[in-house]
Amino acid sequence: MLYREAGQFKTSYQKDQAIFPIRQDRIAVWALLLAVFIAVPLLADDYWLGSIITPLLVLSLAAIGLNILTGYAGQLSLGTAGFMAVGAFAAYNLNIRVPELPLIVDFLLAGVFAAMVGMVFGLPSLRIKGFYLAVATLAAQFFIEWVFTHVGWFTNYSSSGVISAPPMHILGMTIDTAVEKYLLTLSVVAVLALGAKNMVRSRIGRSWMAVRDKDISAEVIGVPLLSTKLSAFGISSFYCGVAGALWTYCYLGTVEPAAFDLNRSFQVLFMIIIGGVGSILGSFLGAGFIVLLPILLNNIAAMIGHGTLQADTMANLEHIIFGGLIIFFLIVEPHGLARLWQIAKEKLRLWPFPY
Amino acid sequence: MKKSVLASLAIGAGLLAGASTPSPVMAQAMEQFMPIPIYRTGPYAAGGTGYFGGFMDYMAMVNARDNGVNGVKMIWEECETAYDNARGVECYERLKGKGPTGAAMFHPLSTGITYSTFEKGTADKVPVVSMGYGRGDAMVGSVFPYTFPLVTTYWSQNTAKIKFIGMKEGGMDKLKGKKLVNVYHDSAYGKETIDILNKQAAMYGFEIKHFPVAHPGLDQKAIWLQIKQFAPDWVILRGWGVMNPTAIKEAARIGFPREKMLGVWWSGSEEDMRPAGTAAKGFYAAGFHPAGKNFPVLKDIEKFVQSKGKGNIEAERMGTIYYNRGVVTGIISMEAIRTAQEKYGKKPLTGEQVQWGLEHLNLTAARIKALGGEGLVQPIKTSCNDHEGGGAVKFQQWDGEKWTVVSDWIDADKSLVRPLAEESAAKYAKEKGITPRDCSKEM
Amino acid sequence: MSDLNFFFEVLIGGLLSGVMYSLVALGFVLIYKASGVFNFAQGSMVLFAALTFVGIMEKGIPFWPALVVALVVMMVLAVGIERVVLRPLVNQPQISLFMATIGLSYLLEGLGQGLWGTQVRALDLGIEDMPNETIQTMLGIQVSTFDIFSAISAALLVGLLALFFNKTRVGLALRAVADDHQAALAVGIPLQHVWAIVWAAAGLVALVAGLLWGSRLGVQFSLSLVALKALPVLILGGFTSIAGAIVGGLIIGASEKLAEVYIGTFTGGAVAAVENWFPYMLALVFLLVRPQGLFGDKIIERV
Amino acid sequence: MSGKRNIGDVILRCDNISLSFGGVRALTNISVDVREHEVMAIIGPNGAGKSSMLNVINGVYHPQEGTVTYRGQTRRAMKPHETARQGIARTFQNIALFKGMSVLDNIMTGRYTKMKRNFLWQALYWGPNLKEEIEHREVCERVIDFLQIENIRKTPVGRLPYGLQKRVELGRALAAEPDLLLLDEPMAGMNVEEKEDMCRFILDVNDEFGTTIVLIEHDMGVVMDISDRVAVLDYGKKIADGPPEEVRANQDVIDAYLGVAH
Repeated sequence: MLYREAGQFKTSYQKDQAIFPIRQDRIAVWALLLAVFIAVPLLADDYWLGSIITPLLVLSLAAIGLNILTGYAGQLSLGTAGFMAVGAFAAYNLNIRVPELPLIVDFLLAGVFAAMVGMVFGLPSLRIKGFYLAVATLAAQFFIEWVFTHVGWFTNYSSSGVISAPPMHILGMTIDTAVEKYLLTLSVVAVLALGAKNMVRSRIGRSWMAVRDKDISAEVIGVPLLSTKLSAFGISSFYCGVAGALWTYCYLGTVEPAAFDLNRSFQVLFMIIIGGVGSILGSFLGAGFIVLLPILLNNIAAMIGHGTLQADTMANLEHIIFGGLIIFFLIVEPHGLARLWQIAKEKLRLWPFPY
Repeated sequence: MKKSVLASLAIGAGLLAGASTPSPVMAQAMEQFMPIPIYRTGPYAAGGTGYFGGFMDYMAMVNARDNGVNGVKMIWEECETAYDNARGVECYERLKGKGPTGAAMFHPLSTGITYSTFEKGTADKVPVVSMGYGRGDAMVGSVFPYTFPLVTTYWSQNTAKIKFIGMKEGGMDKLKGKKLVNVYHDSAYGKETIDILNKQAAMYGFEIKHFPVAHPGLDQKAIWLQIKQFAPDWVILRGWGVMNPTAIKEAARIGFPREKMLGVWWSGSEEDMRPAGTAAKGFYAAGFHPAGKNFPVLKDIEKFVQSKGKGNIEAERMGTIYYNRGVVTGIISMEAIRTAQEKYGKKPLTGEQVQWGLEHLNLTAARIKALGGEGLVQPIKTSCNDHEGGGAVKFQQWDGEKWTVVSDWIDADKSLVRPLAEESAAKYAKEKGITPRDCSKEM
Repeated sequence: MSDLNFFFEVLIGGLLSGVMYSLVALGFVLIYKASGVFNFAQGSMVLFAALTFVGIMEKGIPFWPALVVALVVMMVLAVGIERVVLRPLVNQPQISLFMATIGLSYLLEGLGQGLWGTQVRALDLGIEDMPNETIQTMLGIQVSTFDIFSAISAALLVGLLALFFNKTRVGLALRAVADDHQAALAVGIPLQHVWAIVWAAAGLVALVAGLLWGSRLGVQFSLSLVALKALPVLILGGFTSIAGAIVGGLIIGASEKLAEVYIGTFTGGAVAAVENWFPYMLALVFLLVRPQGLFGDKIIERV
Repeated sequence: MSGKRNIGDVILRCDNISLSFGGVRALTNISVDVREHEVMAIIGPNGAGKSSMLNVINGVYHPQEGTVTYRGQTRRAMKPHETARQGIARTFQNIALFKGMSVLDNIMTGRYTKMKRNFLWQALYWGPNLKEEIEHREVCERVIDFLQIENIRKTPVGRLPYGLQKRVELGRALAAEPDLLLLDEPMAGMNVEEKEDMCRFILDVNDEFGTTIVLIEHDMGVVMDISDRVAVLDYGKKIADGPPEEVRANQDVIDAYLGVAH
């Protein structure tokens, strides 16, 4: 099938405003949804589902969260993992303290708690900008980590400060296999990703981008800076919070606060840099890249075989390649994988003609 | 330019898919697979490379000298975790099904990764063995069938430490009125012993103060000034990585005698002492095995592996604490496989079968001698209910260059640890809705 | 010991810790001032410098020649970074450059450890890290000789940098660039050279910091984490001021120690291990009052 | 200026405005009023305080002294987004578009204050929200038609030439359907042809929608042609105010423009 939009005329603004205005794209999206909901669970084994695809999806959600804040609203944040931790611990406490609540409600409320914490730490953003703000968000990161390590109530007074997700039930079904956890994660991520896409093409998304691109003219048009920035912090943290809850319930099962340390924040930041700052699709592509690259390099190392030197070199090479790729991407394509995808699509649209 | 990026992405995707498809299963291969979730990078790389270096060297030696365990060759594969929980889980999942029969067992070498994998291990029937780390209550095998905190847990070790202090003070009754400080890494690992220390403080009548050190612990002045003011008789150090030499140096700066400091085994490697230089002289550390190369088993490794250039670590790191811990791990793991083979036959075993071996381990003094590990390994006997087995600790002192053993095996106070573990395990079982196995019915 | 004496010990200990933080912060300031790049890789440069130095010494080369070689390596590295990383990104937004330096930090960590190994190494500068007896007898408080040595080293380094910036032609050029990139270009100062020089200067600072921190912690991966100690110093002092880095360091060092000791005491030990977040919170609160930091340039937006 | 507009009452009055930045006086005791439906120009040499005056009117700067009265309501400190809600829109001297967004999105952002649905509806993009998006899209499309930029509506503004960017910025302000439109040098940097286009748009806006316009301009010639009234600032002081012909003949104005020493 050729990728052409000739002959597809939009007869109403509604059609032009559709999320995928080109017919082939719509077909592709439906095919993709079918694939991820039906084919993937049938084809992939537990290893792929449980320890690659599920965490990848969860981190994509966190990356969407960060992308809303950093990519769309332009507020650089290094506190992502902190907000994920709020979600994780909120879901756990809701789950064990208010067992009547359905699990999905726990997850959503966990997001709401994370959003509230995010908004508190977003308050300084009105006065502080750029790198100063980035460093200030580190305060959130370290402070949140500290609170969960030191306030016993949050971990139900577990002596080692570790929380362990209770068994999951949704509508009487028990969620415990890799496939079930994958489907739960996928559903949550798919719905929230669609919501994010809708928001960024609506009024609120435009107001975020306006603040990012030129805050003064945004304000002159009537976009209130503080509440817009706070909404970005809140909604971004909501996504991170839900991601944190999923990370605990559907991936690790047992977590200590250190599971949400600064390295996790950086990991998510790298995802949006490589995937594409200001792109929902990019959040997925970036998460895929960052999750899969080390595994790929590690597999190559394993294929080459063992021997101290190679193994040591490969492990460090992983860092070198990783760092190198980030620089490479910034130089070659600052807009990340999402832009490459777009370019590829444009090429395909014209193919086989060069122009 | 753009095109080449796309092309390389496509190639990368292909490689990824190719690399991770499981290698064709050779059903008849006489091979037993062992996962190696190593960390060669990050702040704790010294521990990861030393420990797994020793472990792999031991397995290589068994393969070269004895043609494997009863003719079943050990094979293994590394997976880099970078000491990150999430990557540890991925490594566990990646490696658990490799080899003809899947992973024999899984050594996470990280309390965090232990926490993240032990439930998966139970579900997959892969024993998760946390030798000298992990959760203390997992010794209760009826609740944690596939989790083995072998040799000694933090809790057991802690009681041995108090015994050692008692010995140094001239009797346990002399502990009354003494002041102790627990300086710990502010993480799940560091917090493990707070409760038991408080219990013991009440028991023996000493005063205990806990000081958490925020990760990574680069600067601990404030804490050590407080310690100076508190003027304790002893300081117990539960550090990890860079926190250890820093703590020892800070102790030196406030003039606290290092002879009154006692480290957990993660605070007791050469890597922890050397950066502290002369300040570390006199420091004690607990350990379930000594350092040094003067054991027959290490000589065999030298002969069959290292001298042939097949070592998994630089030769000069042989005999260090981390390396020897890896060797001890190897000895005990191989013995568990051998034990299981007695029941299931001399062939590659599944994790479920190895679990039986781990649960019926009986490493006697004579057997240890035969394995060339006399003085390196302590006798261990496990059961369905007791997944710890040993529990004894040796103390060593740093003389500025190397470790010297200064005590015999000191047994843990099981009468104190066991009820605590059972209480905690019961709480866990209740939270998770687990019905404990009835160990009287197990064979 | 009297409470007052104890207070002073904590205070002085904190101030001296602060000097160590300032040392790392200096490297950030140098680069930010001249190129507007927030160099996240400064911590990795500290690690890389120390690793290189110790690695060279292990080859049997004595202290001073090893120091010179390490310095040369850092300079080559600086020129390399300018060529490969910064030049292609010259017109990109600040944030891209910042992110590139994050990539750079990974690269340097891998490179350093790949070249010299992951072992923990001791580094002995021959200065005792023990209470100085002269001071103890004179003032009755314990201050480590090593801390005093560090403070003097830091002072010398700052003096050296001040001389360089104020008295040399290149230094003046650097200041011109810091004030206005366009203007500097207009008077014909090649930006690339300036950047390479600044990165080399930051490499020197990293080497000094690496030696001092390394002899205290041992040369190991965790050295790169000293950057986290320097960031609150930066926000407090302002990204563009060398004086700010010093004063900020002193304030952060002293207040974090006092907070750890006294908040812990007042709350009966319930609030402890605050050293990770306290400096950040302090800096954050301070920023709310003065968004450009203590000595930073005031940002005036024109419409 | 011909036209069927009825120049009405004063809708905006600035009384004795004084503004200074850390001791530097930008505006001194300035009083200006603007009547409904008129085109009023503020001119003056560089640094005369023209932009500061606009910034005072829409709340970017808050004067130390004096009052601004808009539609009978006197205010002192009001945030720009609040003045926007009262129907004041503006453009900037140096284009201040949202560079990462398309032309259409820039103009849609202009509708911000008119849209009501909360973010939950927006996340659904369905029902009332979809209806709202389409209604406002229609308004924006009228603006796009009016400014004749249909062919670039999906282009990111960063890729457009200068003249078009200026036009898009005007479009963004128009999308807000303002009562009072402030234009800060709308023709700066344009060639003659572009200037003529811009003049036409300004007059058409004034004519068709009855929008009151206050504009700042450097180029005296253009201003005199399209304005109903002209105020002249020099060194932060008002030196003249009146119909174009009158101002043109004013000696102070001539001196100021020729740079005669005061």
